[in-house]
Parts: sequence; C-alpha cells; structure tokens
Amino acid sequence: MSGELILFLVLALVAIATALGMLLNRNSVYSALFLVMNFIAVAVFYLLLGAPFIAMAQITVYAGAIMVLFLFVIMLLGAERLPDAKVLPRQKLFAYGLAAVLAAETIYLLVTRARPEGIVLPPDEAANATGTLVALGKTLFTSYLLPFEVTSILLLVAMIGVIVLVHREKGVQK
Amino acid sequence: MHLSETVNSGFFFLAPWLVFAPVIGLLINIIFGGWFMKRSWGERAVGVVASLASGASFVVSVLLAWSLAAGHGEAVIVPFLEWIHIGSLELDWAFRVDSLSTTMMLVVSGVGTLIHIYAIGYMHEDVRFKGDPGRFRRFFVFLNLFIAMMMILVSGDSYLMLFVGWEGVGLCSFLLIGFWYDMDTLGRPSWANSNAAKKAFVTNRVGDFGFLIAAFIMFWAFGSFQFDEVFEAAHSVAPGVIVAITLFMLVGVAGKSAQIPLYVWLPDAMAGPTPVSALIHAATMVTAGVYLITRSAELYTLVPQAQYIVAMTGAITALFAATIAVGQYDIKKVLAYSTISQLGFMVAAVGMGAFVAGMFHLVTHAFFKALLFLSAGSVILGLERGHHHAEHGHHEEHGKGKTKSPKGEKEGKRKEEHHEVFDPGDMRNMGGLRKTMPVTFWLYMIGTLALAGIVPFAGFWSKDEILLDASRHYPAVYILLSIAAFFTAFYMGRQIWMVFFGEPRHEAAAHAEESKPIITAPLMVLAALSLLGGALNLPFEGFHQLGHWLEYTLHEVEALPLDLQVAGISTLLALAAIFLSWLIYGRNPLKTGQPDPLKKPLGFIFTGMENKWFVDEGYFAVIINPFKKLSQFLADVIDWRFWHDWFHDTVIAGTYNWVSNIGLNLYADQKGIDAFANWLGAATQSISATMRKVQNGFVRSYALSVLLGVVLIVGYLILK
Amino acid sequence: MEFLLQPLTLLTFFPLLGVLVLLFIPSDNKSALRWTALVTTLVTFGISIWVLTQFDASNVNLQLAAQYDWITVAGWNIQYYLGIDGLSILLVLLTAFLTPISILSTWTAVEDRVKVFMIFFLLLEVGMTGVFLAQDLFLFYIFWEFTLVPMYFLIGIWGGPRRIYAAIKFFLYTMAGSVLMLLAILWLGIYGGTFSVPELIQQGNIPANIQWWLFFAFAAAFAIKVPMWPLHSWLPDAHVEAPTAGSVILAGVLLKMGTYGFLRFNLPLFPEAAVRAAPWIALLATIGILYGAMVSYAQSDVKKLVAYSSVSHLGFVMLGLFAMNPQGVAGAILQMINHGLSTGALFLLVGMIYEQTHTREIKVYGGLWKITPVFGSIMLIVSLSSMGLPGLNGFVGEFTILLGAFGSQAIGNTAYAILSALGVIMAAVYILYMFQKMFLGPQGEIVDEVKKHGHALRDLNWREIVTVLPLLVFIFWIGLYPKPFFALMAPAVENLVKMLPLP
Amino acid sequence: MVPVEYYIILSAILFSIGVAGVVFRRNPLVIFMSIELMLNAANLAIVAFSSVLNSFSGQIFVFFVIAVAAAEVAVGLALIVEIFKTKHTIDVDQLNSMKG
Repeated sequence: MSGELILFLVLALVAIATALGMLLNRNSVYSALFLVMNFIAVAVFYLLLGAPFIAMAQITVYAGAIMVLFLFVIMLLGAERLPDAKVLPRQKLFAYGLAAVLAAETIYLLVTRARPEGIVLPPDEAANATGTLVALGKTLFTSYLLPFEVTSILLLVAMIGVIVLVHREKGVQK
Repeated sequence: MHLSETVNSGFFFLAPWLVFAPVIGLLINIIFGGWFMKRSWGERAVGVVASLASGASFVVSVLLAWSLAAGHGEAVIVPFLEWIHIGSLELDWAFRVDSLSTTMMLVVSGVGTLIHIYAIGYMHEDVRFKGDPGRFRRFFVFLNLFIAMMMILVSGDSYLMLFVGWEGVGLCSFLLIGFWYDMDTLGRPSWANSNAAKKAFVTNRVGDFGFLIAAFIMFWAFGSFQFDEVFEAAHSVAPGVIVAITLFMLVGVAGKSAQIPLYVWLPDAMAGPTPVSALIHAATMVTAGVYLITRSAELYTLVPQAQYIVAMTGAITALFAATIAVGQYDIKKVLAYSTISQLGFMVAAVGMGAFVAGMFHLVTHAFFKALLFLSAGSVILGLERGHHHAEHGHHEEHGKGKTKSPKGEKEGKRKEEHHEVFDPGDMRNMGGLRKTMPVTFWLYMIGTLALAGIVPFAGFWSKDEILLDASRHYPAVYILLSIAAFFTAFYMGRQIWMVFFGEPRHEAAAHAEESKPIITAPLMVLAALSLLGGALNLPFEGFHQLGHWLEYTLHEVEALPLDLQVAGISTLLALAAIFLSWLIYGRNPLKTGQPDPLKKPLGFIFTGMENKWFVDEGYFAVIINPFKKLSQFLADVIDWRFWHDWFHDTVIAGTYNWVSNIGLNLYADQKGIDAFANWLGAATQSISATMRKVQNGFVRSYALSVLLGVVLIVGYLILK
Repeated sequence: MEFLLQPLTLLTFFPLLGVLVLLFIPSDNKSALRWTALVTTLVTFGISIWVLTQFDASNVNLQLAAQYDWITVAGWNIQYYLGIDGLSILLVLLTAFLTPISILSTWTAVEDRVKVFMIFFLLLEVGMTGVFLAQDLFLFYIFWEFTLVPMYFLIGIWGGPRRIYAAIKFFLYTMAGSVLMLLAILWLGIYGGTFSVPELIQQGNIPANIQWWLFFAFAAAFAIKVPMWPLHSWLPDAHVEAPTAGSVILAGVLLKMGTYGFLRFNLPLFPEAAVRAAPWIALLATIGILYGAMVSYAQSDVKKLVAYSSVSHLGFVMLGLFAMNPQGVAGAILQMINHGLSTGALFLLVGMIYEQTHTREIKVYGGLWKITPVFGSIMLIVSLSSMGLPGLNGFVGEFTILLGAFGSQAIGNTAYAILSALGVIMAAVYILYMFQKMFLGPQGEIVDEVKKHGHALRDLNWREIVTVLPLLVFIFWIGLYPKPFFALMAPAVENLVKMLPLP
Repeated sequence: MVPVEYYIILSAILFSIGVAGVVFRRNPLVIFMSIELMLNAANLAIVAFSSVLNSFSGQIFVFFVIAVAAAEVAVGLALIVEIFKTKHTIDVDQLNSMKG
C-alpha cells in the first residue's frame, strides 16, 4: 500500500465524513462549515490528480467566496435552525434509501460499464505542474475563448440579476 | 394592343384625365374642403370645384369624341397601367376610346356636370332642411367619386376594368343612397335610409357575383379579359360556354340595371338626395348593364337563345315595373319604377340585338329622366319651402326655424296632428303646383311628354325604334313593351294631374315657391335635350347619325326606316293613356284625404300595385329571413353551443380532465404506483402513502419523485 | 460578428437588442419604454426594407442565406439555416410592418406592466420573423413554438375578462397540432439525414403512402393555426380576449404562419399528397368561407364578428393555395398580406373605439359617422377593403384566388370557386351589417352613455391616425398597383407550381 | 498509484449524499449546499477522468462548472433572500403554492 493510496483513503474518509456532517447537522452554520472542509478535501484531491489550478480555484471560489456568501445569508436571515415540522415524515427515510440505491447503482454502472482503465499518476509524474498551468491557460484562451467569454457574460448577467432581485425601489415598502 | 400606335395622334393621350379630373376634384374637396366650408363662400367653392372637375371630364370626352371622329372612328386603346400580372393572367388598365364608349362618356359627364350644378342649389337647401349643413362637402366628394368610377366603367378596355368601375359605382350608390344615413326620407331618426343603402349594395353584389362567374369562365375559355381578344376567341369556342357567359352576365346586368329579379333595390334607392336619384339611379349608373350588353354584342349575337332570354327579361321587367308605378304615391317612387320599366325597354332592345336602339333610348332616357327627377326635386324643395313657410305662419310663437328638430316635432304633435309627419314627396300632398311653380311645371311637362313617347320629343323616337325592332323579330316582346308603353303614359299622366293640376291638398302645396335659377337652369338644358334629343338618330334616310357612329364599334347595324304603323299605334296608345288618366285624375281632381280613384274599380289588383306586388315581402320570407335564421342558428347553436361549448369544452377538455383526475389519480396513482412499490419490495405502505400525495405542492416531494425516477432509470440501464 | 451582421440574422434577432435595452429602463418610465420598443421595431422594419433591396425577385432560390451547422450528433444534422425567397419576403415585410403599428396602438391602451408587455412583444417579433425565415425544420419548429409563449402571456395578462381561459385554449390548441408536426419533422430528419428544407425538397424521394401521413401531420399543425374550418374554435376566444395589439398581430401575422406553413412545407415537401388532398382542402376552405361569413353575420360582438370573418378570409387563402396554379397561389400570398392589413386595421379601429366606450356590443353603437367622421371614413375604407371592393387590396387577392380556383386542375371542380364567390356576397352582408349598425343610422345609446361619464366621444387623434395611415396607404397601393407585389413573388410561385405533379 | 475507480466511487458517494440532502432537508440553504456538493462530486469525477486520459479538456470543463456554480449560487441566494422578504419564512414546506 503506497503512501499515496493511504493519503487518498484518509482524505476520502474526511470528505465523506464532512459531507455527512453537512447533511445531518441541524444547524446550517455547522453544515456550511462542514462543507468548507469537504471542499478543501476535494481541493487536495485535485492536487493529487495533477490539477493545481483547479485546486486553487476550488479553494478560492468555493471554499472562499461561495461559502462565505452562504454564511452571510444564513446569518442575515437568521436561519440557522428551522422549527421542527411534522410534514412528510418519511421523506428522510426514502431519501436515505434512494440515495443509497443511487450510489450503488452509479458506482456499479460507472465501474462496470464505463470501465475506466489505468491508474492515476502521481502529480509530479503526471505533468510538470508549471507546464500544466501554462498549457491550461493557453488552451483556455485559444480554443475555449468563446465559452470563456460567454461565461464572463453569464457572471455579469448573474450579477445584474442579483442586484435587480434584491434591490428595492426607494419608498416602496412591503 | 394592335391599335395603340394611333394614341399619339389627336387628344387620345388625355383619356386618363377622364378619371383623374374628378379624382383631383374630390381630393381637393377632401383636403381643402374643410377649410372652404368655414368660409361664407365655402359651399359655392366646393360645388364649383366638383362641377369643374366633372366638367373637365366632359371636355375630355368631347375632345376624345372629336379625335375619334377625325380618325374615322377606329377604336383607340390608351394603355395606362399594368395591373395584375401573374402566370397567364395579364390584366392591364387601359382606356378604350371607341364610338360606344365615347357615347357613354359624353352622357355620363354631360348629364353629370349638369346635375353637379343643379346640386349646388339643391343641396344648399336640402342640408338645411335636414339640419346638417356640414354634409354638403361630403355630397360632392361622393358625386365626383361616382363620375370617376363611372368613367372607369365605360372607358375600361377589359371586362375586369369594367368590373372595377361596376363595383365602384355600386359603392358610390351605397354612399349616396345612405347619404342621410341617420334618418328616413322624412328626416326622422331611423334606420330606413341606411337599410336602403345596404340593400342596394348587397343586391348589386348578387349581380356582381354573376359578373364574376362570367369573368372566370371567360378567362379559362378565352385566356383574356380584353375585349378584342375575347371577341376574337369567342368564335372558336363551343356555344354552350358563351351561353353560360352571357347568362351569368345577365345576372350582373339584372343587378346593376335593376331588372327582374334584382330590381328591388332601385325604388328604395330613392332615399338618396334627388340629384343622386337623377344621376345615378336614372341617367347613368343603372344603364351600365345596357352598356355591358352592348359592349358584349359580339358574344350575344353568337347565341340567339341567350338573346331571347335577355329580351324577355327586359320586356317583362318593363311591364311589371310600369304596373307598379301606377300604384305609387311618392313622386320619386313613380319615377323610380318608371326607370326600371324604361331600363327594361333598353335591355329588351339590346337583347333583341337592336343595340343602336337600346343605346339611343339610353341617351334620350338619360336626358328626360334626369329632367324629370330634377324637376321632381325642384317640386319637393318647393313644397319644403312652402311647408317651412306655413309652419312659420302658424307657429310664430315658437320661433323655431327648423321643422325637423325633434322638439319642434314633439310640440307640433301636441298642437296639430297633420303637421307632425309631412312628406314633401307624397303626391297626395300636392296639387295645383302649376300656378305656384310654373317653370318647374313646364319643364316637367316636357319630360313627361318625352317619357310618354309623344312626337316629336326625344323619347318618341328612341322608344319607337325599339318597338319597331321588336315588331319585326320578337312579337311577344313587342306586345309586352307596347302595353308597358301604355302604362307609362298613363302613370305619367296621373302624376301630372295629381301634382300640378287641381287644388292644393296641403297648405305646403299652397305656399310652394319656385326654385332659384341655379336649379332651373340645368333643367332647361336638359329640357332642350329632351326636346331635341331625338335628332340624334332620326329614322329617316340620311340620318341615323347615332347608328353610323356606333357602327364603328358594333360593325353591323340595322337601320330601320320609320314604320308609320308601329309609330302610329304607339302614339295612339300613349295619347289614349293620357286621356284615360285625365278621365280618372284630371277631370275630378283628387281631394285631400281621398283614396286613389283606381282603388275601388281595380280592387286587389291596385292593392298589389300599391304594395309592389309584395315582392320585397316575398324576398324577405324566402331569402333574407331564412338566411338570418340560418346564420343565427349556425352561430349560436352549431358554432357556439355545440362546437365551442359542448364539443371543445365539455367533450375534449372534459374528457381530458376525467382521464387525468379519475384515470390517473385513482387508477394509475393508487394501483399503478402501489404496484410499482410492491415491485420495489420496500416499505410498500409508506411509499404509496407518500406517493399518493404527488400533487401536494411540497417541493421536496417533487424532488423525491425525480430521484425515484433517476434511480429507476439507472436501474433499468443496469438491468438492461 | 460576421454571423450577426448577416441581413437575415440581424433582422430576426434585432428586437432582442431592444429587449436588452428595455431591461435597463425603469418600469415606471412608461414613455421611454414605449419609445424604445417603437424605435426598435421601426429599425427592424428598416432592416427588412434593406433586405428587400438586397432581394432579387427573379431568383427562385433561397437568398441571403445564413447557414451554419448547429447540432450535429449521431446522424442528426440540424442547421441554423435562414433564407428568404419570393414566398416569404412579403410575409417578413408584413411582420416587420405590423409590429411597430401594433406597438403604436398600445400607447394609451396598455398602462399596466408596460415593460413586460413590450418585452413580450419584441420577443414575439423575433419568433414570427424566425418562422418565416427558418429553412431548417428543427429551427422552424423552435421558432414556431416560441411564438406561443409571448402570445400566451399577451392574452393571459393584458386580455379581457376571460383571458386565462382564452390564453390556455390558444396555447393548448396550437400545441396539440404542433406535436404531430414535431413527430413528422423528426421522421423527416432521420429519414432524409437532414432537416434542411431545400435539401429535403431536392431529395424528394418520400414514398407516396408515407407522404400522406406526413402531409396530414404537418397539416394538423397548420390547419389549427390558420384556422381551417372546423378547427377554428379557439380563434374567437383568443381574438375577443386579446388586447388590441395582440389581436392585430394574431390576425395579421400568427394566422399567416399556418397558411405559410402549407405553402412552404406541405406543397413542396409532399407534392403527391398535396395534389391528392387538394379537393378535400378546397372543400374545407369553401365550407370555411361560407360558414365563417354566415356566422360572422350573426355576431353581436364586433370583435367576434371580425374574428369569424378571418375564418372566411383565410378560407380564401387556403382555396388559392390548393388551386395550385400561379393565379391561385400568388393570390393566396397576396391575400395573406391583405388580410393582415385589412383585418389588422379593423382590429385597430375597433380597439380605438373600445378604448373610449369599453363595449364591443354592436347594438349599442349607431350613427357614429356623424360624431366621428374621420374614424367613420377610415372604417369605411377598411371595411370595403375587407369585403373586396375593386381598387382596394382585398379585391386583387380574392379575385386572383377565385380565378385560380375556378380553373384549377388540382381542385378539379368549378363548384368550389362558384360557391366561394358566394362568400363575396356574404362578405358584403356582414361587413355592411357591421358598418351600418355602428356608423350609420340614428345615434346609438352608447353616445349618451359615454357622455354620462363626463367626456364626449372624440374622433381619432393624430397618433391614432398615424397608426392607421400606413395600413391605408398599402390598402390603396395593393388595390391600385399590385404589380410590384406580384413581381416579388411571381417567379418563386411559378417555380413552386411547376414542381407539383398536377393531374 | 490510486486506481481511478476509487475516485469514481468516492465521487458517487459524495453525489448521493448531496442528493439525499436535496431531498430531505427543509432548509433551502442546506439544499443549496447539497447541490454544491453534487457539483463538486461531478467535478471530482471529471478531473479524475481528465487525469487518466491526460487531457486538459476535463479541467477546463471543471473550471467552467465552477464559474457557473458561482453565478448560480449568487442568483439562488438572492432568490432565497427575496422569498424570505415576501413570505417571511424559507421553509420549503411552507412554500407550497404549487399544490395541485
């Protein structure tokens, strides 16, 4: 058992545990914090997979920006906990069951049908990290230029949309 | 367009101005008329512009006729505009100048211009009696539009252009009959006038339908609408096709020229102002049918069967309408039925192939019938003035200028019963006008004598020519027409005695005033023409000018010499009829409130005449009411209640709801999903309990069902 | 950029630019919103004129084509393919022409949620233009369905009291027809390996028995849209409930999408089936003409009257299309335009009086010509155009259609044309009935009714006259000098007719 | 030396956990987080495949996914705030106006 595999297993355990923590915690602030840990774990996976750029993006965008936003909203609305309610009592049970079935199915399907072959190389071997980053940038700004620009427009539109949604006209009170 | 090279000589290039002159006139009146009307001289300006426009058309007609005569009468085609070009259909707007069309142009624009002038005076008073002076301008716009449309009709070089004018004059007729669209002929608020207008338009459309079908057959048989091409091709086509064309065309003629069975609109058309009745419903538009048949002479002469039907239609109409005229009391209604009857003469003539006679009668009729109508208008105005005068005399304390104001009417009702509804057109209100309106009386006399066919007035010569032709070829037609001629003289005599002789039967008649020169001057011109119009085509060797003139277009023209026997019989009949009318109406003048002296001896026959033989009622019972009921039925029951409400809303939407509610909800949802759940083998009861609430509105349960779907699909993919 | 600057792409999507601008305008600045929408549509109209100048009528093929591969997976070959030819150019122009007019008509009529209204309107224009320009079946289908959405909201939000019912009905009916068409489109795309219409026409190897089914599937979608008798039941609801501008566009353009569909797809794609179906379609068209006219006559609601008259008029169009000779088809195309102009104008005018009186009951009107002379005169002209008076546009279309139908080999029976010509009489009956009851006769009760509310009935104001005037210009132009219009379509029409295997 | 299957299995597990969260949590914020988790799981699988196939495309795709997710979160949170303002609750079970 190589060191890498051990690292993987530990990290996987962390990832699953934090994910479950997010899922099960009744306080959404804790959920959010668990999710941050999960994201960090995933970022380390990216590093392991030889994708440092994505790992950085993951940390900054997800763990940094997005989750902070979540926390803000949670605090803004005071929605850490929702009062208990007895609607749809068996929902949870089904959710677990079906999710488990789904996981089993997906794993089975992906592993048997997709048959991914090969082994993930160690990061330094997989590619020279800096080389990867430069090549990645070049590809991004040449063959993927249009989607890149479209994405930027999308972000702009989202920004405007958020402002429009949250903005209240002066004097209009609800 | 084999003749178009001659366009450059003479005045032929002016042909489009036949139409454009009146169009410019009407545009001026539309655009600047409102501004004019605010001035004191506004009415005169509007009238003068319109009259000048119409006069310009007349001048162009004269120039064209002159050029044509100088060019030995050869037809000239003046191309103007390419209209519809698609596939094999090539339809152009071109002007055809030949002797036939110029004859019509001269009549239309000549009589038209005179009537324009007359209308300046007439409408000036009429709009005031009716209490809406603003409508003066509109009248002249419509009148100019009519001249333009009529010119398109007579000058078109193809059946289609003729049709354009044909429908166009129908429109003008609609507009002018409905000129006082918010009242009836007596000026009371009513739907009557607009109903009359609508009736005219729809009836004309029925005729137009026939015309259209004729045009379709023509196109697919001959490949063209152009006159020359049609006539050339007609010789190589089976006669059956031509019979169909000519008979469908006859439907069109019946509509426009008010022949049986479509004549019913013309008497109602008298709702229009009198100049309209004179111009459109006597002199010009209604003769378009006669023109059409004459124009299609080459088609009609190919099929004698069709000719016979046309001739009989005309003859029967002539007699039928003449009988109704005897029983009418309205001065204009008498003239209207007389017009139908005279149109019957013309149609009979052209049906017999006596095209020159038909055209001759058309021309003279235009003169004397216009004269009669306009004189009748003068009489009506005179009575209006008299009535006005009398009202003033009696109700000075009210000081109401307008007799037609509803308030005045109401008060009048309270005071004096007979003042409330005064009909200035009712001959029973007249009498003795010979003294109060002498000029009108003499003019009317000339018109009457011309219409009755007394030597040497124009009507004698033209009517005689028709009778002569009929006596030679179609004895049945001859007999019918002779009887009609007798009736004609009789009802005209009746009218003269009732209107101008005896004593006034109403104080309005007693106070009637003579009309101004602007009204009587055009009448005098028309009177002169009625007197001398016969000179156009005297039945003597060396005369026959109209015949020769039309020969250029019609090629073969039979010039009959005067037949003393026929002429003598018709004159005798006319004189006898006038004498008879004197016996009945002249010797013992009608008293106020006395019923018509014919009523007793004739009994139900006279009732029939009075009520137009109940033809309108028959049409209502047979066609109009069933049509209304059918469309009401279709609309309410079939379309709405059955198709819209029941079928679509109940059956389709209802079935859908039933299937989705009952079927899916109860059956599929409970049993189907239960079965699924059993098949899944896990927590049957609770799953179905959850699932039963599929439409519970909880987003999460929707998400759950999506998840279930995903699981099932992935499961299917695995098991596949 | 090259992609965006192609004339047809620009024409189709330019209104989106207007939508974008509208999004940035505060929704209480109504006049800015209106002006933006108006200017956008006017510029779009300008672009359509530019397209017209680039258009070569003598060329029977598609012109100014914009063609790109769009979705190409697994044997599917869907293209972004716009093109214009003699069959569609007039309809494209009509769309670009009517939209600004409709927007102008909402100036005072729509006060509620102006911004959303204008956005929907511009989106609608995108959809309509796309329908007339798309040459790829898939793309066509997308545009076709896309038009439903804005129209649904236009009726459903700004409509009359039963607007929800009408909107849903409108949506479901047209949708139901389109489903069959979608199946047929998929079949064609898979069978022919392409969705491009010109290519499919060129292949032209669809077996006759399958053609029959495909023809039927396409016809189902189009016949509902036209609407052909007896599928017209959604029309009166939609028309009566729609706001004025919606009615104008609905009658003026949306209905034409159905007839255009027959012309563009059914005739050239399935010629054998079309020829076989011609007598049946002619029968339905004739029934529609007479039925529409009669039902129209019995209406008491003026908007409903005009709606049913559309059934009658569109019957003429169908009759002309399936006459399958140049006269009939060209007449039908022209009649589509004519109907758009005349009925559009009728709805506009009815909307203008409705704005003042808030009633559409014919019987409460009467004598309006005296009170509102300009309005009455314009209404008269439009009515006459609608009933086919020579010299106005309606006649040219109806005459050529009837002429074509009378001598049509495909229909093969003159009875249809003769019966349809009776429809011309009936048109006079119902139109004159409407005109008489509203404008002639003694003053109706509505005049006093309106006066009670403190303001008398007024004549048209300048904005309203400007709204109708362009329509009047074309009503006269087409009536007096239709040659340029025929010239635009004649080669394409003759080319189309040549392709049909007439008996 | 990690077989790629492991990554796939991990990804599937994380994804399923996210799914479960979406389905049974009532707090829309947590639902949102679960969605993010699902996106992450997918990203992980994509990057793993990308690494095996030695191609950039996967990474670039993930990059776009992250960008889109950012936009989505922004709009989604704004919507939640707006819903809270109008309904004064964010419990998804209270928001059942779609009830049929």
